[in-house]
This record gives sequence, C-alpha cells and structure tokens, in this order.
Amino acid sequence: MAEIRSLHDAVADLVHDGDTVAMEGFTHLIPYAAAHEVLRQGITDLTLARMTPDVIYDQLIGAGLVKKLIFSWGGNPGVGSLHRFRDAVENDWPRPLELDEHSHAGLANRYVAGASRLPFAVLRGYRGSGLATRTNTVSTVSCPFTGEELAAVAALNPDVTVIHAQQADRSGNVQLWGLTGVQKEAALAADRVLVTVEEIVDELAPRPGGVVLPTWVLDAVALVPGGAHPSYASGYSVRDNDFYQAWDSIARDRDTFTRWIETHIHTHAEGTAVR
Amino acid sequence: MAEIRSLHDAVADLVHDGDTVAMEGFTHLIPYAAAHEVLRQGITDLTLARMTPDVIYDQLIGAGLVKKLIFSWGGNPGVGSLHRFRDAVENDWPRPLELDEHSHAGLANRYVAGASRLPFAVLRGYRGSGLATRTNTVSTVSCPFTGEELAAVAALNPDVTVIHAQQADRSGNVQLWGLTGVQKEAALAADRVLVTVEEIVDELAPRPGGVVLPTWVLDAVALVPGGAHPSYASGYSVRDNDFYQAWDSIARDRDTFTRWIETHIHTHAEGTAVR
Amino acid sequence: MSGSPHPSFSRDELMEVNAARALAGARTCFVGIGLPSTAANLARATVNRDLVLIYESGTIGSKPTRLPLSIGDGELAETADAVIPVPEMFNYWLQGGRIDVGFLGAAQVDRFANINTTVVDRGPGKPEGRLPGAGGAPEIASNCGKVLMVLRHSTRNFVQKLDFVTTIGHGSGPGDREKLGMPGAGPVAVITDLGILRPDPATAELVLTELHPGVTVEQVRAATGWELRSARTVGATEPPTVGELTALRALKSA
Amino acid sequence: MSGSPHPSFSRDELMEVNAARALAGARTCFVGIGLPSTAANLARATVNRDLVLIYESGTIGSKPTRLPLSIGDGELAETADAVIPVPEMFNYWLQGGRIDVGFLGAAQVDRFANINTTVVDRGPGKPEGRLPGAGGAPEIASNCGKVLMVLRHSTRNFVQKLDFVTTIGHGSGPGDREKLGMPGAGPVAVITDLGILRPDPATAELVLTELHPGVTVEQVRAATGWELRSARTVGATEPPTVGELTALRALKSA
Repeated sequence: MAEIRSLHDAVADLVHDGDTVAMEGFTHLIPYAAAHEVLRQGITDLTLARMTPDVIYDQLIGAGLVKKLIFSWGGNPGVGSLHRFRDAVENDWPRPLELDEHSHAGLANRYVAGASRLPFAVLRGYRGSGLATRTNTVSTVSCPFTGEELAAVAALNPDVTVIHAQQADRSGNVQLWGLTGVQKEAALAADRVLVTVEEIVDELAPRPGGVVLPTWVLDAVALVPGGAHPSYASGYSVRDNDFYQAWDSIARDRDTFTRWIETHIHTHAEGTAVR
Repeated sequence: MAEIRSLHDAVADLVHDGDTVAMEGFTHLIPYAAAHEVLRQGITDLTLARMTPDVIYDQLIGAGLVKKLIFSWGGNPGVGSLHRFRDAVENDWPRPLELDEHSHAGLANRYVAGASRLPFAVLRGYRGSGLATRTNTVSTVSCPFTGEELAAVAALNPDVTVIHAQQADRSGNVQLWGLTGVQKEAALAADRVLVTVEEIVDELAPRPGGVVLPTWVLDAVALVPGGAHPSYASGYSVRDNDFYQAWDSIARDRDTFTRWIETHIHTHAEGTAVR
Repeated sequence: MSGSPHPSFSRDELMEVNAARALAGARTCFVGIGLPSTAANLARATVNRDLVLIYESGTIGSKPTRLPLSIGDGELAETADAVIPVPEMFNYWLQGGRIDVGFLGAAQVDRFANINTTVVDRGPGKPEGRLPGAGGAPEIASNCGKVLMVLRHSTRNFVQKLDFVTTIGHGSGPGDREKLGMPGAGPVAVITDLGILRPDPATAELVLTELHPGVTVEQVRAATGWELRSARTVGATEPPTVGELTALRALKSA
Repeated sequence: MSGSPHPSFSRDELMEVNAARALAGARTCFVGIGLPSTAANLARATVNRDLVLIYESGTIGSKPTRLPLSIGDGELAETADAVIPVPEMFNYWLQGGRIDVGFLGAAQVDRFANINTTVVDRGPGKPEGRLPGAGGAPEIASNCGKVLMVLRHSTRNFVQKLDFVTTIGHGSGPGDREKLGMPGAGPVAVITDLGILRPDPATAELVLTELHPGVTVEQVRAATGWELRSARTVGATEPPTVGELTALRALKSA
C-alpha cells in the first residue's frame, strides 16, 4: 500500500546508495523533482535505467552519482547532445560511466519481461547491429515451433522505479494519462515504487488513455505539483522547450553545470520546482 | 482501409470455407450477429478460435460448420455446459470436432505473439498440467540468461478476426470500451478483420478505457445495432442473462437446437438481431 | 450486522460463508466464477470490506452489488478501479505475482489438491465426458500467493485418481511445486459443504481439519473417494451469523 | 497553394521538400525526430494530407500544427487518433509490420545505407566520441515496409566505413537482409541537401540518382566518403514550389 509522504522522506526511505533506479516518462511526466531530491540527498553509486536518459539523467550523471547507465537513446530531444553524459563516457568526468546500451524495442521489452516476472523477453530485433556485442543482456533464442532465431533480452527489474503522475487519491491509487510510455511496466517490474503527483483528489475519475496503478502495487506517493518540470504533465503544464534548449549551454561546460546544480538544486528546499 | 459494408457482403467476402476464424469478446461485445450471418451463408469447415467458446460457438458447432476448435474454457458462463460443444466432442454430432485446448494465459499469449508477428510467446505456465500433452502448440524454451525452462506457445494468426465494437467513424476507424478482452490482439494477429458496430458517428470521442483500431488495420465495418446480443455492448445494452440461461434447455436437445437455429437464424434477414 | 448464530441455514450456505471467511486478511483475490465469486463477494460484505476482487475478464477492484452471472458482467467493469486487457491481466498481474489469493472451483480434486476440469472417464466403451476446460486455473494455482478451493463434497468430486490433471495443487507431495518452479504456496484450504480440508504440513495430503455444525467425520469420509485422514484435532466451524446469512441472501436475491 | 517554382530557397529546404515528396502515396510513417519529423509534417501539409504519423512515444495519427521539438510534445498526443504504451508500439505496430515507411536520420551512413548513431572514432589516442545511440532505428529499419533517410551531405556523414554498425540498411549487399530475416525492403532513398541516393537494384550500393537544382555530380562526389557512382541517368529534382516552401516555412515558424 502506498503511503502519502513528503518527497524527502519517500526518497530517503526508498532510494539507497547502489540501487538500480528507473525514473521513467517518455518526454512526458519525467520525475524531475524526485531526481532533484536524490541529488540533494547525495544518494550515489546508482545504476540508472531509462529509455531516454534526457536532461534528468544528465544532471545526476554530471553530479557524480551514477556508476552505470542502462538506456537506448541518450540525447537532448530536438536539441542535441547530453553533454554531461558525453563527458562521463568520453572523459570519465566526474567518474567513469559504465553503459548497458539497447534499442528502444529491446529496452521496452526488458521492462515488459520485468513486469511479467519472466527472466527474458523475445523480439525480432538487434539484427546485424553491433549493439548485441557490447552487452550481456542481449542473447538469442530459437523458436521451438519454427526454428527461427530471435533476440532475447534479459528482464530489467529495478530496485526502485520513480514516476510522476497527474493524480492520486487519498488511498494512494494513482492515475496518469496522455503519453504513458513504459511507466506501467517500469513500476510493475520494480521492487519499490515512488510516485510524485500533481494533485491529490478525493476520487480518481476514469480518463481517456488513463493508466491506473492501484495503491497496493506502490510504496509511496508524494504530492509535488510541477514535479515534472521542465518536462510536462498533460492537463497541468506544457513542456518547457526553452529550458531544454537552455540546458545545452548550461551542460556544455563543467563549471557552468556545477554552479547550476549548486544554485538550482542544493540551495532549494525539498520539493521546490526548478524554474 | 475498412470499407463500410453490409454485414452480408462483408461476411461473404472476408470469411471463406476452411478459414481459421477468431470471433473474440470476453463476455462483452461478442459478435453474435456476424456469427449468425456465417450460419445463414453456411460457411463451413471452419477452425474457430476463442478463449471462451460461449453460446456463439455452441451455435456454429451444433450447425455442423466447425471442424476444429481452439479454446481455453468451454462453458456457458454461470449456467453450465455448452451442450452442442459437448455433443460434438463426445458423440461426433453433427461431425467430429478436433480440439486444440489451452489455458487462458496460454491462449491470450498466442494472440499476443500473433499480433507481434513473432512465432511464439513465453510464459510461466502449463506446469504439471496434462494440457501440454494434448496439443502441438505448447512447447518449452530455455532462458538464455538463467537457464529456467518456460512454456512456449505458438503464435495464433487467424485468417479472419471478427469483433463487435460500440462505434466507428465514417472512415472506418473503430473504438470499443469497457471490457476489451483480447480483441486488439486478435484483430492485429489476423490477415483480415471485420468489425460490427452499434453506431457510426461523425467523430470518435476518446473514452476512458477506449481501444482504437485505425481503419487501416481493418477490412470492413458493418453497422449492426444490437449485434452483440445476447452478450452486450457497454453503454448500449446489458447482458441478456435470461437468454444465456434459456440456452441451456435449447441446446440440450438436438432437435430443439435445430429448430431454434431454423426459426431464429435461417428465417431471419441479414443483420436482424435474435431476441 | 449481528454476530449471533442464525437459526437456520443450508449446507451450501455453510460452504459459502466459510469460503468467505477464508478471505479475511487477504488484500487481493483472483475470483473464479460460481462459488468462488459468491464467496469473494460475501467476504467484501462481511469479513473483508477492502478485499480487491480481480476477475480474469480484466477488472481490478470490482465492487458489484449483486452476484455476477458471468465473469464479464457489465457491473464488474463499471465498478472497477481499473479495467485492463486480458493478456495484461495474465502477464503483469497474475504471472507478475501481484495477487494474494486465487479462489478456484473444481470438477475433480485429488488428495494432493490437484484439479481436473478437462475430461472425465465415463467407463469402458463410453467416450470421455467433456468438462469446460482449464480457463485460468493452471496459472492461477501456480502464481497466486496461495490458493483456496470451494466445491461440494462427494465421491464424484473428491477422487482417488484424477481422470486428467488440468491444474497442479501439490503434485505428488512436498517439494513438487518447488521442482516445477511454481512461485505460490498452492492450495491451503478446500472448503466444502461438509467441512474444511487442509494439506498436512508434513505430507501435503489433504486432511480433514474442520467440520461444519451437525456434520460427522464419517459423513465426510463417506463423501471422499480416498481414505481421508483427519488432523490430530478436528475443529468445528462457527455457525453462520445472522449478519453473514443476511448478506449472503441479499447478494443472491439482488 | 501555388505549384509554380519558388525563386529562392536554401539547401536545407531542398532536402526537406524532397524528403516530404518521398512520402507521397504512403499510408503510415514512423517518424524520427529532427529532419524526418520536418519532412513528415511537411508531407501532411502538401503531398500527402492523409499520411498517418506515428511517433515512438506512442502516438498514432498525430496532426501537429507546428513542428514538435521532441517526439513527446503534448500536441502529438492531443491530436492523435490513438495513444498507446511504448511497448505496444514496438511490438504490435512496428514489429507487427503495420508501418509502411520508417523515416530515419543518421550520424554516419555507408554505401550500403547501414547506419551508425552510436560512437565515432576520433583518431588515435582519443576516446570514442559518443552519439545518442540506437533509439528505435534498428527495428524501424528492419520492420517497416521500406526506409527513407534524410541527412546533410558531407564526408563526415557519408563514410567509407562506419565506426560502428548501429542499424543495418543493406548489410554488405543483396541478400543480406533476407539472411538476417528482416521483413521490410530496407532503405530505398537517402535524401540529402545535394541530391538523392538510391540503392542500385543489382548491387544494393547507394548511387546518385537525382541532383538538386544547381548542384553538380562532382560536388556530391566530393561530399561522399566513398567512390560514389552515379545511376545511368542522373535526374534533377524539381525546384520547391511556392506552396511547398510556404508550408515548410509556416511549419517552422509556428
């Protein structure tokens, strides 16, 4: 059952040094506020999983909290590179970053296997790609009916999944809608789940495209309006494309980045949205 | 692209003697009117697939149109036996009925593999069950990462899938909502798809729980209000539980059944709902 | 509702009330149609108001006001916390280990709580008798945290040897579930119209642990197709309370 | 909109307009972000008003009024015919063979239209340069009916040998896709700011088939890292019309 808690306490209790953490949200509903709380608490040696690391992981990587990244597309969408990610991979700054790199189809299916509590998933993928040679989480399996050889990807079961949603009710049932990405799979694959929400309501009204996660598959819900900024929460906010564009120059330089984190994250109280 | 057609013409063009046909709908939205049109046209030697054969397949089996049944639970839900199904299996009346029998989890995953255009799907299922010894569409596969042996089920790709939905727009895009069962998977797994609908509207308004099938994955849409009776269409009708209970005595006796089919199906014009 | 015993009740009502009681404390229940659905809905009206009912048609948290005839009646979806596709139900929720209790009926059960719902042998020269088939049972029995069963007690149902093994309970004894890689604990109680059988912790064989009011050990043994053993002490189930029977009868007449 | 040639346009606009034209007649397009998204949205405004745009974020039939910055901008979902989970997009729709055209960009492409978007070699003693990675490309290139590519022409992008093979186009020549069990036809055109390359039907090697107005064969060869061959007859692309350029500029400024 999900308890409704402060973001500080939920992060402190659920996210530990050395954990494998998935903070999902495909462009939409990215749980930035929770990531910033991880930054403030200095939780480190993390293995981070996300299909699109995005600026949220660029921040955690640049701050030196990440030892390994599981991902499938590591850019600043529509803008360019993730400079902190590149600097870590290319120059080991501020620490070396181990990579477990996939295609979107493969990583999505790793979460599907995780949510299904199967050890692997099957897809027609990675064919001819060099990706499979760089990871031990892609293999092959033969169809017992046709003999066709297919790709197998290892299940991904994070220690903790963190997502942002529009609404929770007072019992901790959660609903998200709009682009819902792989959030259901990432949540159901994890041992522990933290959800930040825009709003707590008396009753969840069924929404078109709504994904409901019952309270009994969650551990904590934290009320954090604006907690997806600079990404967005459909019905509550719009994507701050200007911030994504501004991030390019912030992250390009180590010192600028470090000052930005110091100014905008460490000096902010818990749960304060970064604008 | 789906053409909007009469039920007669759509069935005549899309369903052929000898086809493998899935008419899906888990208690809700069962495409009875389309099955009755198949009965009227005498399309025969069918392999029928459905998780729950239900009264709809009892009718087609009793009429002698079916040579094989792929299924996972063959009862009259909440009432008892499907007497025509039993008579065919036990006494070869009116013809022998070959069975390919599964668990719900297995058959659902056969459709998933079919929709994914994979040759098989993996599940932790059939363990210790005698079911796997009676079919050649269950096998095993070993996880290439953990060595665990899991069940593999062969993809099910019907020649035709027939479903009933609440609404289509004039371009043939379809929306269904409420219990949507395995209809999306059954439709996307098939070579041809026929959808009967309660209503044709100018524009599909997104609904909570709505499943949208774009016109370009469908072949024909036929307007058949009440086409799910005696099952139901959420928002349009309620389940006719009395009919399901009455079916027990209709189907128990071969002559009573045959007279019922003659009276209620063959003497009815196309698309007339059986009440 | 009153907790005092009710003066008059049927054997079926004893079975249904005790099946509902077995759900006290559970969070989530995967509900088969028929007796399991009666029990689960009665539990929501009595011992476990917060019980989350999960139906294989795709509903999570259904709160029907009357007993559904089928597992897909409209009210199950309309009152649910969430409605999901059937493949997701079996893959993410059932196989995903999200469900505490699976509640099953059966046509035949053996001493190790294995289940047959596929075919029955009707004697030499006669064709097999056809039953509905497996439905969700093999994976429910494998993947739920534990399994409850409810069925009427007769030598036709409680058999020495199953005519077909549809669904594994405890296989041929301790360790079989582990060998088969089944995550859940398997059947923990079989509630009948005569009493309750539970697996002996040492042998996994079903033994008589409770009798319903007015039922004798001999009656149960006579209705069981194998040499039924009794637990060291055989308890007695509490008679249905007025509250339980009122709720049960209201559910059925709604 | 007028069909007459526009007096003034940039190289990028030539690329974008011709990329959009390549989508005439397609029903469905899996749209990568950046240039492919520009082309697909321009196609909807010009040559193919009914084109179904599919974004990997889970939208089917998006109809944005301005160019999205990311593949998950809110307008893509709000204007879509359907919004689905990401795993379903990759499994049922892309792998399911439902999508006619995959439209990809690339950091490096070789003569067989294989793609690198993972890492680049920056010379001896220097660490590999990091690119964003595969995203959806390997399975888009495998499973769409055919693949279009759009990227700027330079020896940095059109290379003799990829530093890493992220995504297979035509492998090492004819038959390779079949051997790898790839259902789709693979890359059929690479549209650049200088012209269009297409695979030679006999060898699967990319050859120059069309030049944009004002571009010479020598310019294209100089911008290509391998000995680029030309088709027997090298055509010329039509200059952008006023209608095309107006639509393109409106999309970009919206």
